[in-house]
Amino acid sequence: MSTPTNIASPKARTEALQSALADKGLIPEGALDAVIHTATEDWDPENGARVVARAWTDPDFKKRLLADATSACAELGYEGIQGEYIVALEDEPERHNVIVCTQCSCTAWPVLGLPPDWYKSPEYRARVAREPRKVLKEMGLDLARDIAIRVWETSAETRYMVIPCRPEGTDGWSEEQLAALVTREALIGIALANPA
Amino acid sequence: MSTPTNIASPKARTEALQSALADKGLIPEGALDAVIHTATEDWDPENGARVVARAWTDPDFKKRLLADATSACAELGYEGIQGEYIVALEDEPERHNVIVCTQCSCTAWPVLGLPPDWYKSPEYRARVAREPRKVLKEMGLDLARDIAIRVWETSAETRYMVIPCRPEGTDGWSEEQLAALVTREALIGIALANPA
Amino acid sequence: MDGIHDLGGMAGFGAISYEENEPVFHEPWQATAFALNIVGIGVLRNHNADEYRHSIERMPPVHYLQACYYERVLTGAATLFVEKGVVTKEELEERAGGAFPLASPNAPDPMAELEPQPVARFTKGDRVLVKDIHPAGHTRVPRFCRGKTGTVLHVAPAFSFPDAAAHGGAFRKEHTYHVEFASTDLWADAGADNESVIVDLWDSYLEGVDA
Amino acid sequence: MDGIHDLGGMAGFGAISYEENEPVFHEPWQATAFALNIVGIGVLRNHNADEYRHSIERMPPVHYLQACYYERVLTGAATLFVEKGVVTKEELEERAGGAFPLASPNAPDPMAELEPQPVARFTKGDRVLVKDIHPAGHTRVPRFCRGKTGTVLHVAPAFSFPDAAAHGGAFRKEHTYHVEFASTDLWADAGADNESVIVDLWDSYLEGVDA
Repeated sequence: MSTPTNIASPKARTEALQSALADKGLIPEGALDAVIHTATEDWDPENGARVVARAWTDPDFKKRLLADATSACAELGYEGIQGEYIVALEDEPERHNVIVCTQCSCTAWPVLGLPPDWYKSPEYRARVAREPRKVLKEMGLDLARDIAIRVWETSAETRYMVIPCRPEGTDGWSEEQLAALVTREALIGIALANPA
Repeated sequence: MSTPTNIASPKARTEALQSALADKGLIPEGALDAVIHTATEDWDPENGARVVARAWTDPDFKKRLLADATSACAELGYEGIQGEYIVALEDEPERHNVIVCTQCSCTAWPVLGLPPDWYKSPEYRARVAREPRKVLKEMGLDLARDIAIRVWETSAETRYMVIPCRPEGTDGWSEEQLAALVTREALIGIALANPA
Repeated sequence: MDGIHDLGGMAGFGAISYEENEPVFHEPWQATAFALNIVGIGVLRNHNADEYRHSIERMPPVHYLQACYYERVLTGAATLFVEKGVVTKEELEERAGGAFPLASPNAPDPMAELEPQPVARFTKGDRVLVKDIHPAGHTRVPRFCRGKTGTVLHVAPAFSFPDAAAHGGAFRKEHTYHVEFASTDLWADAGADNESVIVDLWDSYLEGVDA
Repeated sequence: MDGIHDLGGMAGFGAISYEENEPVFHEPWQATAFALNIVGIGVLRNHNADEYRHSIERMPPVHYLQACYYERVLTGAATLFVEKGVVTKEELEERAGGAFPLASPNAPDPMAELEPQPVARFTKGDRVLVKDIHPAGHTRVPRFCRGKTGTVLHVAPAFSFPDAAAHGGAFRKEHTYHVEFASTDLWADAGADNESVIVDLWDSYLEGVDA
C-alpha cells in the first residue's frame, strides 16, 4: 500500500522515455509526428458518420457494409490499424447496440477515432456490460424496457461500429446533411443519431 | 477518476466524527477508552499462545479445544466479541493450516488480538487463497510440496485459530515456556511454532 | 456486490509488507476510529456488523485499495452515521476542515432471492454446489467459489443471515458450513496441487449435489 | 490473469464523467506517449500488441485505476522497453527526475493448456460453453463469461491467439466467434431482462454443448 512519493509527472516520464529512445537513435525521423498526425487528423468519427450516411442512402452499400464492413469502409478510404476487421451493427427500432472494451479500450480507430476518456474509464468499462440500460439512461439515452440491448465486448480482433436508425424526417437529405446527425456517441451506441 | 484534492487527513476526519457524536451527547463517558483498553490490553496473541501451550500439555484440554474451542478458550478467560464461535485447526506434519479473511479482515480477537496490517492488506487477502505455498515461502515458511495446505476463509461467523505442531525437544517444558514459542504469526498459520 | 473488497484470488498484487513487532495501533486516531465503530455498533446500535461490512465494500475502489484498514473502518462508520441521519456530511467536513469521502449509496435492490433455510440441510461429507448468485448488495459468498462444488467438513451453528441483516431484511438464522474446495477446482491453471480453500457458507447459498 | 483490468460487471464504480467535444489528446505528452507505443510496436518491433495489453494488465491495481488511459499506455510501453533491455529503469528515472513506476513482472507459467484449434469448430447458432480457465498470464476471456453458455452469432476470421503471442508462445491462429450471453445468465440478480452481452472469443476458449 506504500507508494513512492516522488513519482515524476506523466509528462516528465514521457519525455524520459522519448529522450532515452531518441538518444539511442531508435526513433526514425518524423515517426512520432506521423503517428500523431494520423491519430488527430485521419482517425475521426466523421469517417464513421459518412459510412452511416452512405448506408442510409445507398442500399447496395448498406448490404456490402453489413456483409463486410472492412471492405465497405475501405471503399471510403477508412482502413488501417485497428480497422483490420470491422463489423457494423445495425440498430433496429426494437434492438439497440452499444460497444465496450471491458479489458482495455479497443476501438475501430479509422472509423470512430481514438476513443474518448469516458469510453476508456473504469466506470464505463465495469458498468455498461452489466447494467447498460441504467448507464445509457445516465448518459442521456432512456431506452424502454421492451427495446433489447446488445452490448458488444471488444475482446478479440473484431472492431465494431454501430449503424444507428435513420431519424424520421430526413427523406431526401444529402449524405453530408445526414452525416452531420451522427456523432461519435451514436457510433459507439450511447446516443441515437440526432433528430432531424 | 477525479479525486478531491482537499481531503482531510484520517486523523482530522476521525476527530470530526468523534466530536460530532460527542457534541450530540452520543458517546457515553469512557466508552471509547474502554474499547481501546480492551483492544490493546485484553486481546492479545499471547492468549492464543497459552491456549496452544495448554493443548500441547493437557490431552483432555486439547480434546475439549478441538471439540469446542469457544468453551475451551473461555475456560482460560478468552471470550467476547469476535470470539463467539471459535474453531481450532490442528496442524499435522503432513497438513498445514492458514487463515485469511479475503472479503474484510475478520479474526478471533480474544485469542489472536486485532490482526496485523499484513493480514488486512489487499496483497495477503488476494494472494494467500490462491497461492498459499508461494505466499508462505515469501513470508519465510517454505513448505514442501507434499505437505497439504488448507486455507481457511473467514467468510462467516466462525473465527479460527491454528494449533501449530509442538516443536521437537520441548518435552517437560512448562506451559509458560511453551507459550513463548507461539507467535501471532503461528496462530494465523504463516509461521510454525518457534523451534525449541 | 461484486466489488473490490472481494479480493480472494485476484492477481496483480505484489509482495506482502511485513512489520516486526507491529503495534496494535500505529497512530492514536486509528484506535479512536476503531472504538467509534465498536461503540456505534454495540452501544449506540446505529448499525450492525453486516451493515458495517457492507459500508466498507461500498467505498470507491481506489479509495478502498489506498486506505489503511482503520481508514476503511472510519469511512464505513462515518457513512452509516450519515446515512442514519445522526450527522451530516457537511457537518463532518466542516469539522474536519476538508473533504470527508464516504462510501457510495446502497443498491436499490440488494438481495438475491434465496429461500430461507432454518434447518440444516447438509451434513459432514456432503457434496454441495455454491449457487452462482450476484446480488447487488452485501453477501458473504466470495466470487471465487460461486458455481463450484465442494465438500462439507463441518456444520457450524446457525447465525444471522448477512445478506438480509445488511439491508434491513427480515431476521433469519441459518447454519453455516465449512466447505472445502480443491484449489485446482477454483483456479484451473493455478498449479495449486495439494492445496485447498475452506469457505464458511450459509445454508441458502448452497444446493445439494447428487453423489 | 484475473487482474484489475478485467472490469466487466464489477460493482462499486460510480457515474461516468462525460466531457463535451473532448479533444483527441488533452495534453501533448499524451500524444507522444501514444506515438511512442505505436512506434514501439509497428516500427521498432520491440513488442507486439498482446504483450502491450498484458504489460498494462500487470500494473499494480491502484496505479491502474488512478492512471488516465495514456499514463497506462506510457507505463506499459516503458515496462516493455525495460524488459526487452532497450533502456533501464534507472536511466528512465534519472531522465524523469523522479520515480517511474512500471508494471509488475510476468508470471512464470502464464498460459493455460488449451489445445490449438486451427480449423473453426463452431458455426452460427451453435451453443458453446466457455472454459473456466484462470491463466496467470494474458488472456482475452473476461471472467464474467467463464463457465457460461452462449450462442454463436457470427464466425470471424482466424487471428493470432493472444495468450500465446503475449508470452512468446508458438504462433497460432484461430477463428473467433461472437458469442451472445443473456445478461441474466451472466449475472443472476442483475435484473437485466432483455439485455445481452456479445463476447468475441477464440476457438480454444470454447467447448461445444449438446443441444
